[in-house]
Amino acid sequence: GGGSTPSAAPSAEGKALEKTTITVGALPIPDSAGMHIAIAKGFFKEEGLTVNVTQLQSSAIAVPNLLGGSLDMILGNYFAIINIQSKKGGDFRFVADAYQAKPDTFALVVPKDSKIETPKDLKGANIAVPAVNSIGEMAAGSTLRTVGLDRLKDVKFQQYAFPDMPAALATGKVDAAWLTEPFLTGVQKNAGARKIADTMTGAMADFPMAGWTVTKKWAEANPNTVAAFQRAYAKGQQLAASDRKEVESILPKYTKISPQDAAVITLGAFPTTLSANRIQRVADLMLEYGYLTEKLDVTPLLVPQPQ
Amino acid sequence: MIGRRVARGAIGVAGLLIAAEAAGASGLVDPALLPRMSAVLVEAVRLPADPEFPPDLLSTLRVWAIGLLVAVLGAVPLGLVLGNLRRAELASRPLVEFLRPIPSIALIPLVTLLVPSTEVVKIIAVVYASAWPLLINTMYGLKDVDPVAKDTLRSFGFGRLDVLRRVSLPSAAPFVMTGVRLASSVAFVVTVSTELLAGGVSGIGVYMLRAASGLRTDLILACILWTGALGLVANILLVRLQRRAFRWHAVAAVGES
Amino acid sequence: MSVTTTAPPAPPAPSRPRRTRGALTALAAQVWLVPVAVAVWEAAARVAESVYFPPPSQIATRMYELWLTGPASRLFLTDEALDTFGPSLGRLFGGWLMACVAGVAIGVAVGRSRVLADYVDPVIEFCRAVPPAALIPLFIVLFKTSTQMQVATIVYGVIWPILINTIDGARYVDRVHTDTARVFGVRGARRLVRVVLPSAAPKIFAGLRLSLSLAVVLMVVSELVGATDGIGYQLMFTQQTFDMAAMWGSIVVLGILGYTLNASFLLAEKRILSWHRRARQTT
Amino acid sequence: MLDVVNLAHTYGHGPAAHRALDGIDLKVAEGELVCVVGPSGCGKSTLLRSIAGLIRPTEGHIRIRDAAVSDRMGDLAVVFQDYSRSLFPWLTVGDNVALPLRRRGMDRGARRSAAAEALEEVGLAGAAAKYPWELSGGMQQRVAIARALAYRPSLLLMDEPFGSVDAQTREDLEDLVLKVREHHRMTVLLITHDIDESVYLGDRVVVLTGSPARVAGELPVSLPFPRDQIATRELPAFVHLRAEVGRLVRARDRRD
Amino acid sequence: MLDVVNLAHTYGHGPAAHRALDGIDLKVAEGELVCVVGPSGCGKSTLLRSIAGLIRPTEGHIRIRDAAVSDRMGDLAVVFQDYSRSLFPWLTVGDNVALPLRRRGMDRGARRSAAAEALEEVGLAGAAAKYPWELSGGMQQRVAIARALAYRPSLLLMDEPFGSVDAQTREDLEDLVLKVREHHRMTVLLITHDIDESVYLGDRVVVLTGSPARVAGELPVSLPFPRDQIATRELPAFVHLRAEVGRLVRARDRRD
Ligand SMILES: Nc1ncnc2c1ncn2[C@@H]1O[C@H](COP(=O)(O)OP(=O)(O)OP(=O)(O)O)[C@@H](O)[C@H]1O
Ligand SMILES: Nc1ncnc2c1ncn2[C@@H]1O[C@H](COP(=O)(O)OP(=O)(O)OP(=O)(O)O)[C@@H](O)[C@H]1O
Ligand SMILES: [Mg+2]
Ligand SMILES: [Mg+2]
Repeated sequence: GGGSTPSAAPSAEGKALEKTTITVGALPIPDSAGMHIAIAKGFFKEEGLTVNVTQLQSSAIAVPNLLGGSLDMILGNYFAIINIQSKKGGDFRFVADAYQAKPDTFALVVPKDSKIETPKDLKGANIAVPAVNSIGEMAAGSTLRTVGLDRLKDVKFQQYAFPDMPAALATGKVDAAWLTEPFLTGVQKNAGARKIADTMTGAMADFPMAGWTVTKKWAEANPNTVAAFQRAYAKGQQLAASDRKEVESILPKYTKISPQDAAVITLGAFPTTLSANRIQRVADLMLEYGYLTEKLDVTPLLVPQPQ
Repeated sequence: MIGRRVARGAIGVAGLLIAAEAAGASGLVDPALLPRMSAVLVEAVRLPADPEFPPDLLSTLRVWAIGLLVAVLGAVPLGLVLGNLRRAELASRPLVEFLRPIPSIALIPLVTLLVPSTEVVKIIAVVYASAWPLLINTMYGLKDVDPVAKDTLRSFGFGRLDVLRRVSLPSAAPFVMTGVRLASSVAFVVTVSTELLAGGVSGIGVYMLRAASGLRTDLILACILWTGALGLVANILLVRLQRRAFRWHAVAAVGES
Repeated sequence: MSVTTTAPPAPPAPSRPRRTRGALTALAAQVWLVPVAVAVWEAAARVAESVYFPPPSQIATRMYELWLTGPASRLFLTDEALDTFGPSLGRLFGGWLMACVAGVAIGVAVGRSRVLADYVDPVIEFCRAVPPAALIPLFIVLFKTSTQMQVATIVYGVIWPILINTIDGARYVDRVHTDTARVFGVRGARRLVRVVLPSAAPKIFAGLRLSLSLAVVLMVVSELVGATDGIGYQLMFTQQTFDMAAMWGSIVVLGILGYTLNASFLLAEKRILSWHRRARQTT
Repeated sequence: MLDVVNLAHTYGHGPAAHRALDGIDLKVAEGELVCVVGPSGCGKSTLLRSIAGLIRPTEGHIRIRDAAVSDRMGDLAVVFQDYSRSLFPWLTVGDNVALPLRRRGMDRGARRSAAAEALEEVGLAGAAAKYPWELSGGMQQRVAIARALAYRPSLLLMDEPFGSVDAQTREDLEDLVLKVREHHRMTVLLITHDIDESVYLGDRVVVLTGSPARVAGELPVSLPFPRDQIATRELPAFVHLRAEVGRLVRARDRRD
Repeated sequence: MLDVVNLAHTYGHGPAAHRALDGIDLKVAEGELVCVVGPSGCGKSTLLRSIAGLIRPTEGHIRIRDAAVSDRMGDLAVVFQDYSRSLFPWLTVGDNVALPLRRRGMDRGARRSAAAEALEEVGLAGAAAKYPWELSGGMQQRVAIARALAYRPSLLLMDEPFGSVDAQTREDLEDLVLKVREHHRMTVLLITHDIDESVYLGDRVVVLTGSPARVAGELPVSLPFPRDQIATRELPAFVHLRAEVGRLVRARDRRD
């Protein structure tokens, strides 16, 4: 992990940071906008902290990186982290919330000329999700459940990366795809695909998607760094939450989303606090859907926010 | 002579690109799904101007070069040992053959758990994958050494090691060199694939990840053109090396001139 | 063995039990490293106690549960096993065989024709540096079904060692051999089959052997996208569900598969290349 | 039959170039047996390989039955000096001999029996199922000879074909060549180092000079046929011719 | 010096087994030059390769200076019958000759000049910088001879070493071998098909029978030294010995 200097630059609070340079892993998606704003605006620098961002492709590889020590912190998909936590694959701590679903941020789409009109017609369909056994599967599953279909028996999930889904749809390899921005807008605009359901409603409404995650060991070893991170990050996240223009201008800088697209795509919410109640929803729903085998209390996983 | 070969090669590559363009232009491939080759070429030409790209390119080249070098230094001697000591070869064969089909994709997350550096993980993946062609080709090369040549040196009282160094190795060298050329492209493929899978700070694959985030298939394909071009250049250099070092092989055994 | 002190002199040819013992020793010489490696792994895994690296015993148990608790009539294979291995093997062999045929055919053509080589060499060198994984977007568009796409991925991934080794082998045929074929008017297909291919065979076989285990790798890669079954799918699925023992089980299956394929391949090679082995033997 | 006009060949280019043949003129009539002698390294094999169409001469031209060498091919057979490398190690001895016979339109059985017969003639009756590398040097050389004879070419080119066999076998093979040539009206060009052999076998002996090879002289051999290993060699004409060829060979610088 | 006792060798196993040598007894004294003749394929090369320690005899044993063959090695040199394959194509002619001299502990310069000298002696003064495949067959054979002579072994084994060179060169090489043996007190075992040559060169001629090889007879050659190509061959003793060897050879079945 990043070049740490235990010899203590003082933070704004005056307490010495255990680590002044941290390496975080994130996916090139809107979820990490708050972090990038905070970096761009120098909020971390003000705390005496340097944050380097490493590009990641999936949560599947993020966790080994975190556990192995290549990364100090990752943008953790709640579903994935809680899954691994419950199976004792690691002991994680969330230090800040990053992204939360809003209506129309994750939807099921079908090709233009598809016979599928409503989620009911999905019986027997192949559905593309970015990963099997993931939040995408659960979200699509919840939509299916509202129309009386079972995600295990009535449909088949296939793994496709988001950018490959439009082609998979157009060539008929899948009947429907669970897509997010900017692909959602793209596929509707370019290929005339139809949205048949917004999956982030009902039980999934305002669902927490991702948060900044460290290991328990790391959190305990670096309390001051964590606090400094949280303070600086909160400022960036605040901007992302309150001013869409900030997000629109930062997105093209760390992804290849064009400014034009950034202006029109549907964005989720950028929660400014880390709330146990909200995150607990993830664990509870995972239990309900059978992704977890026993109840998991998330409260111990949260690192309290500094005052 | 050289000029004609370059011209023919250029025609070959141009043919490939034109075919790709024609596939797009004729509607055989839906341009909404895959950008036209002409558009991709334009992006490929523009890529070096993107300030993010050159560092990515260099990073990929570094991982490739280090990985290939380590693989050559490790696998060729190992191949020499296994090709010479039948017992060692037999004993290690189950293990080697068990390991060979395991994809780096499965191993990368596990290695990542143990190694706290993405760069080193990539290099390990490259070494792991590109060692096999070197190992196998070296072993097969040793099997192809003329026994009369070996006997000649033996009869002068040279020991096993000398026979290995002075007859088996030079005689198997063209075979090994083919292995190096194979390993070189495998190393490219694995470097970029690992970047695609595991991400990292920089690399062509990382650039492609970023491009994918914006649905920029044209940029992804432009990156592919660059990888292909790099592989081509690396191979040209290796072939040149091969020609220079093993002139005897080409002249002594080439078919029609 | 106990009483006779006036035993007849040992027969010149090795007796049957001696021969079996010889075979057993030979087998032992081949496999002794395997139990050693497994034991070391077991010990290390038990000491490390990491969920990510379960000990072999645990992996074996999980593999048994998953795949070997079926009816005896099916060699105890479960439905799950058949659904996982069947399609994978089909794609694996399909892809590998296609790559073999195409690789050897194109390789010989390019290796024997300077002009053709001039034209296509750069294209080949260009293409083989492109990762199959990066071409998946292309394959999604080009191929109708997922199976076609997967087979294409395998073919694309494994053809290069065959092609390159065949080109080299076919190009560097001993000049006296080609000259002999020429003056005796051995031409065309006959020259190909009787002179060029045998002469290139040692190299071609090196390529085939490389590509065989590469095909297993590519099978996994191809099943990561758009698949609903197969060993690669199983590997990814268990990774996602964090069933580490089962994931390792898939890896072990890949290893065993690779080993078996390789062993069968070597048997075939031993037959076909016996002239080579014997001609190259120092007495 | 064979018409070599002003033939020259240079290996390589620039300062490393080596001129092997220089203005060779040679005519061989239909059915004639011409022996070529000359010092080691002068260019005999080069001449033979040019005639076989295996290397393109730098100057001059070669015509066989009035056709330029490159467009024809197929009705000639060569016994290479490097006989061991000209046998295919992946084929049995029988298959090595039978391989070219397919061009003669023979079926499998006919090819096999023709090969067996040819092997028998060179004293290798039992060897058909063996591989070339299981044979001794002299046996390999005889396989190469058998292959060329079985092919029944109209032009037979032999490059020191009897160098690796013992004296007795050599005599048998010499007589075999004479017999086959007689029966099948072959034209033969034979390179040898043995002056006796050149006189015993040839209708004519061509002597080449040292490198680059030029024709030093030609000598018609007017000994009666059939020739006999003992009787012919005792003839005064034989002794005289042999001395004559020896003089021609010695007259020239042997080395470049 | 060399002591071969009851040597037998069988190639292969089972029904395809071929017995090449059968109960060979042979003694060669220090400094002696023994020529071995025998029909093609009888087992001469097998004998030579056994003495060189390259193949392990099935029965019997071989001792050189009272040491078993396998533990020693190093003070002998071999000219292989298959000379073209025994030259390394990746080395120049000079390096081919110089390579074994490493075992003599010579430095680079000494190796190079020894190689140049040996090449000069076989008439290849200008060829050191060429590659073996740029040479004619006879020239390659001479390189192999130069390599063996430059090594100055105490035991020199030669397998039909002069088969590919012209008559004049052959005589020169024969005299060269005699000269080198004289100067450096080598022991030489030479296989040849040429009966004249065996008598001209040898202190003793050993005749082998056809396959499997046994010793058919031995003939001491008591011709005076130094020998001369013309004078020696004209001696009545020479003519007699030659006839004698010829009879021994012919007395036996030539082929199996
Ligand atoms: N590698 C081998 N495998 C089987 N048989 C062999 C092998 N090498 C030689 N032989 C057989 O052993 C016999 C003796 O061979 P060897 O080469 O010793 O003969 P030679 O006396 O040197 O004959 P030549 O004068 O023709 O060179 C031959 O009949 C040959 O077929
Ligand atoms: N491939 C080659 N490259 C360069 N020079 C060559 C090549 N082949 C032959 N030569 C040279 O050409 C000359 C003639 O060679 P060639 O083989 O024709 O001789 P030759 O008369 O057959 O000799 P020998 O009786 O020794 O076989 C030799 O001096 C040789 O060095
Ligand atoms: Mg020659
Ligand atoms: Mg021999």
